[in-house]
Amino acid sequence: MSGELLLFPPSASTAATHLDRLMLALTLLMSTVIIIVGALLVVFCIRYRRGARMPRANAPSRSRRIELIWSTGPLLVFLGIYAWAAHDFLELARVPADAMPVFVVAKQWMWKLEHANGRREISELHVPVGRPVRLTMTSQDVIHSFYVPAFRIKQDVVPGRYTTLWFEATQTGEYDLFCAEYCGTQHSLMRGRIVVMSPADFAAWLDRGTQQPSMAQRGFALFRSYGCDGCHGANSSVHAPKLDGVAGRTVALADGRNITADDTYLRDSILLPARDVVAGYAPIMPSYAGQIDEADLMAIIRYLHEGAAAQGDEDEQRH
Amino acid sequence: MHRNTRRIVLAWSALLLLLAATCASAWLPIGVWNGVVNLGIAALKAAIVAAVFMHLGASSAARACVGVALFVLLLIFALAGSDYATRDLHPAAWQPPPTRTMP
Amino acid sequence: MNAAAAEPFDDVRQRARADTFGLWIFLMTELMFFGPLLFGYWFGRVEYAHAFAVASRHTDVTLGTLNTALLLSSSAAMAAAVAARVRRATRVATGLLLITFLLGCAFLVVKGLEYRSEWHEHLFPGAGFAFAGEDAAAVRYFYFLYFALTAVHALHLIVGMTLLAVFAIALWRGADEFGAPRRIELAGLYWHFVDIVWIFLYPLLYLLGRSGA
Amino acid sequence: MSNGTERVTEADNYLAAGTTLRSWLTTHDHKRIALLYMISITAFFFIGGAAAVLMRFELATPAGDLVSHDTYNKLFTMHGVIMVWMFLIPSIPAGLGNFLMPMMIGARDLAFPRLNLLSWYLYVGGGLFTVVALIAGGADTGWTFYAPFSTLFSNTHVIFVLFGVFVVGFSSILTGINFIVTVHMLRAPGLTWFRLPLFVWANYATSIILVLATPVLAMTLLLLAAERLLGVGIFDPALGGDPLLFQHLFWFYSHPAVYIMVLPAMGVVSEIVPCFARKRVYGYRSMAYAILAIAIIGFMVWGHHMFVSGQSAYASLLFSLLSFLVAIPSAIKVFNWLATLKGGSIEFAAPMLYALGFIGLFTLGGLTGLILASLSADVHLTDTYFVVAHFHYIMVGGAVMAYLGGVHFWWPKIIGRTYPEMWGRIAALIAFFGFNLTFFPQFLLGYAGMPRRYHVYPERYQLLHVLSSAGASILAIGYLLPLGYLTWSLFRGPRASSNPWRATGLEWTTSSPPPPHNFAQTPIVTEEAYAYDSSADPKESRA
Repeated sequence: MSGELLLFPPSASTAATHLDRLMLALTLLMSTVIIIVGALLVVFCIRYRRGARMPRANAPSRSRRIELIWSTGPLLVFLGIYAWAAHDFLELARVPADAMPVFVVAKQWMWKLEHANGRREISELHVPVGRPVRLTMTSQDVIHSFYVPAFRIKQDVVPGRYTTLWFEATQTGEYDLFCAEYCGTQHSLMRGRIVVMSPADFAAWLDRGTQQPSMAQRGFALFRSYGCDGCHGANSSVHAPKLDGVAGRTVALADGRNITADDTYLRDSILLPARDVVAGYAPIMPSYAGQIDEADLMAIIRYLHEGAAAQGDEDEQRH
Repeated sequence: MHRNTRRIVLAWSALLLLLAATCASAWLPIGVWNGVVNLGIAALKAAIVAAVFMHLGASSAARACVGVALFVLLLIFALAGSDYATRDLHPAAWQPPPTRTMP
Repeated sequence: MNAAAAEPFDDVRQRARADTFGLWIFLMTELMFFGPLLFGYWFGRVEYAHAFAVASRHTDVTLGTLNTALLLSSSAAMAAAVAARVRRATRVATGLLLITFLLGCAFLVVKGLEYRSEWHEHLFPGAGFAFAGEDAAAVRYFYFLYFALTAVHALHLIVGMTLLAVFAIALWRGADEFGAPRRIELAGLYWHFVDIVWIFLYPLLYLLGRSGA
Repeated sequence: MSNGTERVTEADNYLAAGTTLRSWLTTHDHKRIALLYMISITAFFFIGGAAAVLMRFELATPAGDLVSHDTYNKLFTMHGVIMVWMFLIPSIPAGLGNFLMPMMIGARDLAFPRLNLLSWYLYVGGGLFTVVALIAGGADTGWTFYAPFSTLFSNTHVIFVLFGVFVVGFSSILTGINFIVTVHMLRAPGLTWFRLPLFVWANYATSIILVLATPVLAMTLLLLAAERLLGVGIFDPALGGDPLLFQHLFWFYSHPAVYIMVLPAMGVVSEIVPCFARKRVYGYRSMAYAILAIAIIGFMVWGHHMFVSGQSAYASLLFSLLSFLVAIPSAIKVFNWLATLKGGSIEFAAPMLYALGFIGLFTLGGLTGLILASLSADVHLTDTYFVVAHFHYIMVGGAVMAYLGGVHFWWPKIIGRTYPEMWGRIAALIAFFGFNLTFFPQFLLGYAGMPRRYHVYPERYQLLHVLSSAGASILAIGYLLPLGYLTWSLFRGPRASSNPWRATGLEWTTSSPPPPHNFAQTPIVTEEAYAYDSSADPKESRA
């Protein structure tokens, strides 16, 4: 990005067009109010300065009608702004179903991103234009914040849970990625780039990456290397819940509750197996807390989502 | 027995009775109602202590004080509670990074 | 013109009402001071309902109930002491202050016993925390709150007890001015507040999950 | 009300009532304690200001060439902690408030004089402890101390800074208790609630916030220190806690804290504007109710600091709506100040310039606050320089302007000497211009996406940063000038009469500087506050 004076960041996502419309309206509204208040201030100061011959006899010191108007008036305007902004915000909160998943792990002062097919990037993200992208993010140490000014989106990345963020790029090009939540010494260097490409270029780029197994396949490899298949494998003798197709299924727990096995529950069960034990099984699973890296954890969970398909399939798995 | 002392002894015995009641009620398998009963009795005991021992009834300024403080205290539970009640993602277990940098 | 405090109040009765009102405001700041801990407890109870029930079954309910009885009785004794002092029955008031002080000591002794047994069971949430049952992290969260709430309460109790001791000794030595009725009343208000805090801590920390629900 | 203009003899004047250091350090006189506060507040202001100037010089260039990353992080933490807790919160309540509250209600002193002295010692002790910790090693967590960075990953003196702020918090609590009891119990005969000056209303509402919000901060900082020292706590995700729990508890204090900073400033402006417009304040009763409404609704809006922090969408909707509601009373106050000007006979003395500056800048600050309260706009603008500009417009444009206006307005009463009027007006204009040049470019920076707390930034933001840094040096001059001529006025300023501005209010009915017990005999109040009459043409010139 050249260094010219930049007043308005590029508007390169669906969210950006909505936000710019709201900001234009808000800026106009606020500047009219500040101009009116400023003008009244100046006019009153000049007309009613000491020594100016003006009628000052019975200036009223209260009037219920005027005071009612200038309190209910702003209230109605505020509710209008609130509704408009809340509508846009809820759109940001609802992730479209067909969004392309990208997994983000924030670490002190860098971003580690991984595409579904296993392609990994450090502090750079290549995305196709015109397609919604869903980021599932977690942090390995402190709170960071994934902020792309050009897309007008920002979401804190909190350790200990997944936070999601989605955007749909509308313009190809390179845009800045900032960390917006203070995260330590080199917080201001935790920056990156979002490269928006045409779908064809993106598909080519996705393949040209170094040939490595898809994320699910890597997850299956880890599933074996950590000994999970020793108990959860198809032909294991140990009495442990079978995991094929478990992702998204409702699971009955030992204490009577039944919950849907979303990413968080799967991650919980790996790190804290004794918390939500499945009905009919003893809490004998060892905890893997502190041994599996966040990115590997996501790979295993990805494998649990794609299940058998990833086991046999050797060739490139394109998403 | 001085009139005042009689009120204090009466209040004292009521407090001990309520203590026995709340303790006994804890073992009744009434599920979530246990919490409600326990806190209800605790509130009743607190009211007795405040009214009889602290003469809260006497000064309206003190009552206003307690009212405002309880209202503001409940604000934490109500509004921050609304966040936790409607937050969809449960906090996933967080594992410290393999190399933990303690200061 | 020395630096003596300019007495802003005209009469002593107004001075007493101001002190009482000021102390009530201070008690409300103490109430807000416990706020974050109570909200941490509420958060834990909602997020880890099952683990909280399991953990609280490990607290010693008999000692807890005994402590509550001790503190309620000390509150009654304090109220009687204040009434006696207002009636100018100084001997009786000193005695009752002493009884309140001793009941406070008993509370601390029982609390100490509890802490010691929990320490041996490795329930202190420091590095040495070991809990056999399931979901140790949430149980450890409960025990942090248990120790934090009871420790902050015990601290306030100790402050109250020193106040009582000072007034009891002053009255014993006949310093009627120092041990004026309105000061004893203020100490009483503070003591009753510490008792009310325990009245709420008792069910939260000891009675939760007793019924195995 | 006697309008004594006789010169004050040396004997009955609180300044001359004891000249030894011991008489100052063990005084129970609310006026002397107020002076002790104002001296220490000014010292902390210039330490925090120095940190700000250093940061602005660093930010003039995109590269981090003046100070290292670490030092920059420690600078903005120091600037934040000192300005918030050592200057903004105590400045008007403990500085001007301590001096004026008893006098405005016709009392001899605050309800608990000894408690007042204790609160000053807690303030100076905690403050010095914090400043030494910040300079001797500093903390790099920002004044917000977010977990888990402040508990697990920062290896700086976080514990010492937490302890210092913890102690200063108790000083605020004691001042709050003192003010509430004083206003309830020590009002002069005839002084009903709706005859109180609005400055008293503002400090009364501020004391309610001080008393209810500060203890929550005290416990939250205690929990943070416990988690950092003992590894136990409710914020560490590994121990089952939640980092957002800290943010909820911290902002539950810190948003009411910004109303602690701005409400007294509104009180000062509500005193200055009627006096220099020679006109009764417009809608006195709605102004008083607006002050109380801000204090109460102020407790319900803290979630707007956490819209993107992972808070649930529904809670964000609720907090955004409440944040819009809290803006209504502020809007009412601005309209009432404007209406007070209409039909007045306005004199542009230095305090009035500061007050007019406050009205303009506070309005712009409030409006940008509305933009930040709008949910989708906040997603883009939070944690950027837009937020930095917003809260500086309210804090520096509002609270500091009003504080300086108040110092100039009551200077003759406090010191008994007048300040050079021409220099006062020049300083006010320089500060107004320097302020706008410093912080208006930051709105543009924020919208362009420049994040907060960045030591190095992309080149395209440099021009706006250079403008801002230039403005900062002008603002620094604008603040150094008053230090100069007010100190001169301390020793060689002409003696002031008891009511140089011909203002109403009980504090102006006694001599300047007032006697140790304020009033020969307790005044009787018979009429409304602000009994000005703009149509009566002023005959005699000001003394």
